[in-house]
Formats: sequence, C-alpha cells, structure tokens
Amino acid sequence: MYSDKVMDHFSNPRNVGEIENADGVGEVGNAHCGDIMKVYLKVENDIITDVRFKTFGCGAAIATSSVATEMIKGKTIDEALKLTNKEVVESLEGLPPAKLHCSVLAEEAVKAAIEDYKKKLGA
Amino acid sequence: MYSDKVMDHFSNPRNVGEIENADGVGEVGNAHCGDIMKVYLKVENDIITDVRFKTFGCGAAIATSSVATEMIKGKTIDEALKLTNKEVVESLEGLPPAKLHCSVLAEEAVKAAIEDYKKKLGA
Amino acid sequence: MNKRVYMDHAATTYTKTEVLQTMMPFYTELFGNPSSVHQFGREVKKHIDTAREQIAKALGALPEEIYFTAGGSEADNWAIKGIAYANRKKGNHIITTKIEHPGLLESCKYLEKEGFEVTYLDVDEYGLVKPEDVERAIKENTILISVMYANNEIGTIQSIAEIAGLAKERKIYFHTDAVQAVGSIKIDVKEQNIDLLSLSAHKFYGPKGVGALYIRKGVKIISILHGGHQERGRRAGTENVPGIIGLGKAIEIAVNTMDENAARIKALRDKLIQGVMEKVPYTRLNGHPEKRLPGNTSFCFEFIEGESLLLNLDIKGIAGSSGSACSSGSLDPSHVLLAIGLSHEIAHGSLRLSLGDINTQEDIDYVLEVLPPIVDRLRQMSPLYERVKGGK
Amino acid sequence: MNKRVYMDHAATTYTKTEVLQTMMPFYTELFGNPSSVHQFGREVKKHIDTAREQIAKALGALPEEIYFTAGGSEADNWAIKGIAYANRKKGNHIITTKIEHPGLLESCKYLEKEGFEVTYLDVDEYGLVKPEDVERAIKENTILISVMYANNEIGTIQSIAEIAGLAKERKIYFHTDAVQAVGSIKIDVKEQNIDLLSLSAHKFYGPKGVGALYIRKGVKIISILHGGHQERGRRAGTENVPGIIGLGKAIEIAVNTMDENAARIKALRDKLIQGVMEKVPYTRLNGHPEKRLPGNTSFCFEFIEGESLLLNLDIKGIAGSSGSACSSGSLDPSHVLLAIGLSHEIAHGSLRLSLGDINTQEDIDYVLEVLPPIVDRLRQMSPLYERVKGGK
Ligand SMILES: Cc1ncc(COP(=O)(O)O)c(C=O)c1O
Ligand SMILES: Cc1ncc(COP(=O)(O)O)c(C=O)c1O
Repeated sequence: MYSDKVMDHFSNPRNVGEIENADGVGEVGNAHCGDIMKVYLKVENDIITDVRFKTFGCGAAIATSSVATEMIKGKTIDEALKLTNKEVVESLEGLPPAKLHCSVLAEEAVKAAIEDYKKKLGA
Repeated sequence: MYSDKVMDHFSNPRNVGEIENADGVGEVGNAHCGDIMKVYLKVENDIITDVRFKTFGCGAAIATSSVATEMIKGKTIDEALKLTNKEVVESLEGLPPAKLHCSVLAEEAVKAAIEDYKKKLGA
Repeated sequence: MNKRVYMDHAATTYTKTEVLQTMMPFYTELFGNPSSVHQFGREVKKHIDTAREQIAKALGALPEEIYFTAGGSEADNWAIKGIAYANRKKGNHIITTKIEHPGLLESCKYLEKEGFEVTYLDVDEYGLVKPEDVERAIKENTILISVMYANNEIGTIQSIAEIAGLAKERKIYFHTDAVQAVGSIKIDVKEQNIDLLSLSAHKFYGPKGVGALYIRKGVKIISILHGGHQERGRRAGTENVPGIIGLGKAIEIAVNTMDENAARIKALRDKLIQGVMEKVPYTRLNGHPEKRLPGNTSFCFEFIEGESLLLNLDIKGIAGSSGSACSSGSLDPSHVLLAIGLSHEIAHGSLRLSLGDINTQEDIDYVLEVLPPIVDRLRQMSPLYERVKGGK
Repeated sequence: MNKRVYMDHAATTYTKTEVLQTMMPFYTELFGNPSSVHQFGREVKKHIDTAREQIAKALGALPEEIYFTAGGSEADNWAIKGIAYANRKKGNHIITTKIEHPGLLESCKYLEKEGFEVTYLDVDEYGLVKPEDVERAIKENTILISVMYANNEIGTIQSIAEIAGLAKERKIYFHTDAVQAVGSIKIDVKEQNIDLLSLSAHKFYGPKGVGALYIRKGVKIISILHGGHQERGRRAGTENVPGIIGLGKAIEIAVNTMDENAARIKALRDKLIQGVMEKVPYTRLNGHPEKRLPGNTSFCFEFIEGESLLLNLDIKGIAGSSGSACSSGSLDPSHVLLAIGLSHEIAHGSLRLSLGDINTQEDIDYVLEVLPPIVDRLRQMSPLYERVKGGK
C-alpha cells in the first residue's frame, strides 16, 4: 500500500514534538475527518532554524508531516512558502490516491504556521 | 440418478421387439415430446402369452416399458388392465420426479394395446 | 523480528488442513459437472448433497432449504432483493438496522432507489437492537425484517429469537446475516423462527468465495442470478464444487468442536480485554460486555487514529483491523461505531482484534506488551492528547 | 471394464496440476483478506493484482478492466442487467440471439418482465448470426447487443469483430459471452471492439466457481452485487482468492499453449466427426463445418433419444452430453438445436462430445468402436426406426 519511503517516515518520523515559545504555529484539519496537523516554527533571520509537528491521523498523515517538516528546515520563509503537496508526494515516492489529501494537509499546515509567524511579526 | 433396478432394465431390457400379427398393438406418446412407446400383445384364452415393446425415449422410458411388459406377461386381460403407473415405479425401486411421466406412459401403452385387442375381438 | 500474530479472524480465517484435504480430490479426479448425466457428474452430485446435509444439520434446517452462493455478500443481496421483488405486491417496506454489513446495507440502499422504503433501526450504546423498536417500526406494508445475528465490528449478539418471533406473529419474513455467528455460536433456525439466514465459509476455517443462503421452505423469493437449473433453478452457475465440499466439512468441524473452542477463545478474549483496559488509559471497550462473540475484542483509544495504530502493530507482526476489513477503503469512520453513539473523533481510534483457533496465551501476552507503548507513542505525537494533558 | 473416456470438456474441465499448485498456498499460508491493511492482507493483494494482469494480457485488455465474479453465469447476469439498468434513460432495447446460454437468456427474460424489450435474433442452419440481421434489429432505443463468441452446444464461432463494429458505429454497447471461447481461440477485445466479455475458469482447466467480466473503461454499468469496496466498489464480497489465482494461472497457460493444443485437438475432432459420419447412417453434424471450436463435435442421430444414448455410452465409460449440461434438468430439447432449424424429434437425438487436453487417438478409436453399435441397438428398439425401414 505505502512506499518504503512512506513507511520509513511513518516508523521514524522526523521532527516530532512541540517548540516552546514558537515563532509560528499552524494547525489544520479536524478530528471529525480523522486528520489534524500542527506545525511549530522557530525562525531566525528569515530562516527556519527549527520545525516540529504533532499529528493525529493515518500513516500517510504522519509521513507527510514528517517529510514536509524535513523539507522546510533550513529554508527561508519564502522558499518554504513554495512547498507544494506535489513535492511532498514526490519525496515520499508516491501516495495511494485515497491518501493524497494528506499531502495537501501538510502543505496547508506549513503555510498556516508561516502565516502565523508573519502575523506575529507584523503585530 | 436412476436406481439399480432401472439401470438393469435399461441395460438389459426384457421383451424388446415386435410381434407379427399381434392380437393387440398400442402406441402412445409422440416424437415431439421425446417419448414413444409401442406395445404388442399375443393373447390366448384371455391370457397375455407374449408381449413385446419398442420405445423411443430416455432411460426411464425404456426401463418402464421393459418392466411393464414383464409385469403383464402371463396375466389375464383383466389383471393387466389393473396395472398402475405406481406399481411400475415401485417395481423399479423409484424414479426421479422428472421421470414419473414415463411410468404413466407405460401404463397407457399397455392399456392402449389391450383396447386394440378388445376392439379387434369385437370387430 | 519474525513473530507474527494473526488477530483478524473476523476478516477471514485460514482454511483448515482437514477441510482442504476433503476439497483436493474435486479439482483433479472428481472434477465432473454435477449437472451432467454421466458418472463423472453423478459421483460429484452425491458429495454436493452431503455438503448440503452437513450445513442443514448445523443449522437445524432441511437439506433442501440450503442454497449455495459465492459468499456472505451474495447471500445478503439475494435475501434482501429476492424477498423485496417477490413480495412487492404485498408491500414495499423493509426494516433493518444501522449496524448491518455493507452487503446488506447497500442492497437496501439500492432498493430505496427502486421505490422501496427502508427503516434503519437505531441500536443502543452496546449495539443492541431493542425488540420494542422493531415492533414499533412494523407497518401494514412491511414485508421483511433483517437483523444481523452478531456484528462483525463490535461482536454484539442480538436477541434474534425474540425479534424473529415478532416477525412471525405478523407473518413478516425474517432474515438474519449470520456470517459472523455461524460456527462460533449455536443457531437453530427452526427453534428461532428464522426464515432466511446468510453464511460464509471463510469465517469458520472454510475456503473463501463460497457461502450459503438458508431459505425456509415456502418462503416466496425470486432469484438474482438467472440461468441454468443449478440449485433447483434458484441460483445459476456451475457449482463451486471444491468450495462447497469445503464449506460442508468446515461447518461440520466448527459445530462439533464449538463448545470447547468457544470456551478457550472466550478465556483468551477476556484476558485480552482486561489487560488492555488496565494498561491503556483513555480506552473504551466497544460492544456488549457479555452478549458478544467469543473471539471479538473492539476498543477505541482516544486521541489517536486507527490506521496508524494498525500499521505500527503490523510492523510488530500483529494483524488487526480498524472497523470491517471491507470498509477499509472508505475514509469515514465505521458506521457501526457511530451508531453506538461514538463521536467521529473517538470512532477514528478503533481497533478490532478478533481471536481464533490459532491464537495462544503467548499471543495475548505479546499484544499486551507491544500495544500500550505504541498507543502511548502515537498519543505523544497527537495534538489532541496535548490538549488533554494541558487541561489536567 | 475400467476404461473411462471424458469427452465433456465443454461442461467442465479438471483443474491442471500446475494451476492447483499455484492455488494451494492461498488456503493455508497466504490466507489474509486482500482488503486488510496488514501484511497478511497486503501480500495477498499483490497476487490478486498479478492474476488480473494475466487475464488482461490474455484478452488484450487493461488490468483495471477485469472484474472477478463467481463464474460465467454471474458475469452474464451482470453484463446484461448492469448495462440495462445503468442506461435505461437512454433506451430499453436489447438485441441478443436465440442460441445464448441460459445465464444470458434468462437474464434477458427477467428484464422483459421489468419493462425492457429484447430482440432474440435467429441464426442460420449452422448457428451463425447474420450481421445484416443485427443491423436490421437496431433501433433508436437499442442500448446493448450481446452475441456469444462461440456456442457451447454446437461450437459455432460468430463473426464477433464484424458485429461489434456495427455496435460501435452506433455507440451501442457490445457484450459477448466468451465462456466457451476463452482459452481455446484467440481473442483481442480492443481489436475486436468488445465492450464487455464474460469468461469462466473451469472451461479452461481452472477451478470452478470463479470467472470474470471484462468491462471496457468508460462503460456505464451498475453493480448487481452490492456491499463492500472489493473490485473497486463494483462487485461486493471477500475475494475467492485461491480461485482468482487459479484463474490467472489457467488463462496464462491456455494462451501460451493455445496454438499447439488447438491444432492437436482439432485433428482429433475432425477424425471423430469423419468416423461418426461414416459409420453411423441417418446422422447429421450440428454446427458450422469450419467455424467451430477446436474441441466441439455435435451430432443428431435420427430415431433415438439422447439420454438413453448418453447412459449407454456412460456404461461403456464414455462421458458426453446431450445439449448443455446446465439444461439437462429440462425435458425440452435444446433451444440451440431448435434454433438451427431441427425438429423436436431430431433434436432429442443429440450428442455432444467435447474434446480436451486429456483426449488421445485411442479415445477416438474407442468411441468409434463403441458408439455405432449402441446407436444401432437403440434404433432396433425404436418404433420410429421401424417406420423408416418399413418405408425403404
Ligand atoms: C457459453 C456459456 N456461457 C455461460 C456459462 C456459465 O458459466 P458458469 O457455469 O461458470 O456460470 C457456460 C457454461 O456453463 C457456457 O458454456
Ligand atoms: C456480518 C457480515 N456479513 C457479510 C459479510 C460478507 O461475506 P463475504 O465477504 O463472504 O461476501 C461479512 C464479511 O465480510 C460479514 O462480516
């Protein structure tokens, strides 16, 4: 069902956890649908120096969270904003069609966290 | 499907053939339905001294013809008229439900031959 | 790690060696078509008749009341649609429950599109249908009541005799999907006034792809697979001979060994339930505490999602299920768990471990060792759990 | 007398050892439910996919166009009813032939009761459907044309590509019951413009109780077995895993060895036909002299009845059939023989000997030795023969 890459990220998810006093936090999805992703960012000089996530969801939800956080770590905010769900799927070597929405969720979670960061910055 | 008794009468049918100058001949059934039975009688002093049959039909048709002729041989005309399809079935140790009509045909063939004999006698 | 623990017997079972052995000759030597006149066919026909007798005996039915199908789903489809179309002059109302198997529910939904009216009864928090509710739902035009014998997800066993009795009093046909019950618990269709009953071989150590529908003599039903004269003109298609032979043998073995097996499996089940409830907080047991299938355990673990739990268990060699295997293609949480009143959120965190003949005490110990840390790890990852901890 | 000669391969075949061997692991080790998330299920799923590919390859189809069923009859029922109900807004007229298998004819008769209109085309004396007749029968509201690929009783092979082409031009769906053809003669659904095709494993040395329906991508069809998500939501029921694996292997073997097998069996067939026609007077060969299945012989022996002939052959160990095995429960002579213009009387005297892999030259010699005296003996007993002799 899942590729080896998905199973690797699922079994050993990278960047699990919270960041205290995060610079940005984004949460998408809802428990009703069975998927919630929450992403925490630490940003220094416009660069994402640390990122953590917490996810309630299926194997694909956990794997996409893991790989998405890995993909934006060390990137600038602008680079991170360019992350697409397609790239997430590609870097996982594919997802079953029924699970593609998880990659969308991961993209949205990252964007929500960045927006939160920007909002806080503007405030 | 068929009892051993049916198979015995089917494989070694008794009284197959014709009687030249028979005292009575009866034919029932038709080729359209797949069964024709023809019975020939030789009658002396009201007793059936010889009986033969020819049958076009399935295994049960042949077996009922065979056993019915056997059952009336040596009987008086009145005794033979009492032959029922039920007795034919019983002496064959049963017939499949779909084949019961063959025993009726056998009874009818015997009766038709006797009627023919009576008609000739009256004429 | 080579340990493999199969706890998904409600999804399917392996075929017992004894069963397989009785099937083998029918592939290669006794391969005739049972409808054929010749010896190759006749010798096979006899064995089909024997299988029919074995099933009849197991259910307290007559052999001529047993019709072979391709499995439980076909039996359910046939029962529902066959009764509906045959009796539509009498009425167009069907009563069933919200917790039926998809094979039954989807047949009902199809009939709704075709102009039939279906009442889907609620169940209580344990998954029990209340006989009073059945009674209240009955109308002038009710032609069929269908209530499953035991649920495939939560294992709850219904008061079948009582409900069937209500149907009988009002001359309404009563069908039960007994796919999960046959072979595990005692059934007597005559005593219990059951008119139609579905079963499937692969749930009791017989082969997949073969089942049966019991149709009481005199019940008015039409065919749904038209064609040749097989099954006395009621179900067309060359018989799945090896499958039918296997079904007969499997049901015979299941019934003969039912008491001892049920007792043994029940003890393991209770041990598993007790262990899980003790070791894992924020957990609920789904289904009825007593009126449940000997092999069924079903839990909801709050704050986590079932599939990721399954996959983690699978990595450790433990095979379970989250809701019916058949509905795993869907993203919605199980309709059964929602029907017993769980929220979507809780229902997503369900795990069914269904025990069978091959499970041992060690299997239980292994699950009790492996499961709690997995649940804990997933909870540590869950934003929902964080909130609860925060709230504490 | 222990000699046994099986010449009823059109009724069913034995399962080849190679096929059976590929099936065996799926009863006991690889027994998981292919819908399950865990490893026990996933490893089985892969093999189901392989079987789907094997079938697709044999037919020139795509794997996702293959749907497993419980056999040929279910496939026929599904094709006819599924297309009819899915397209009734477009029209309610179906065209088929008088010589179809009961699985197809009875589905059509059922639909007639449900308000559909069906044209049953005549065939010529060889059993051939004339493409012009198909063309003439097409109406505004025609939604489906179904013509069997090769007839099970008389072996006649239709001009499928031509008829399918007519359907395609008019955007009408084309189905073919290829149960007797698959594995014996070359089929390419894309080249031949076939939209739906039925097949059944037990006609080509696979197991009984499993078949498939090919449904071209984009064809509008509803399900007839509702329930779980199996077969991409189109055919409910836990998969008959061993059966499906066996079907895949059997079709692969059949296609790989088709040319040599067909040549060998055809030679035996022609020898048998020639011998019977020479040795038995008042005999006619049914079906087309050239456009016929490699293994099919079908005769009518005047003045005698088929069942008594079958039984006599059976006593000598020869297994044949009189009309389709499925219709042997009926007392009417075969609808196919009537459709090619035979009288009831002649049709009652039919014999089909269908050859297969296990038949040898000696089998043919044995039949040619045993059959003529049996026919003669039955004729001597027949009041019909007497008349002919009298008239001579
Ligand atoms: C032409 C044809 N169609 C359909 C069928 C039905 O196949 P099955 O018996 O596998 O249902 C058969 C064989 O019985 C057949 O010969
Ligand atoms: C309660 C119930 N009914 C029906 C079915 C369907 O049986 P099958 O998969 O044999 O079609 C199942 C199992 O899948 C079941 O658990």
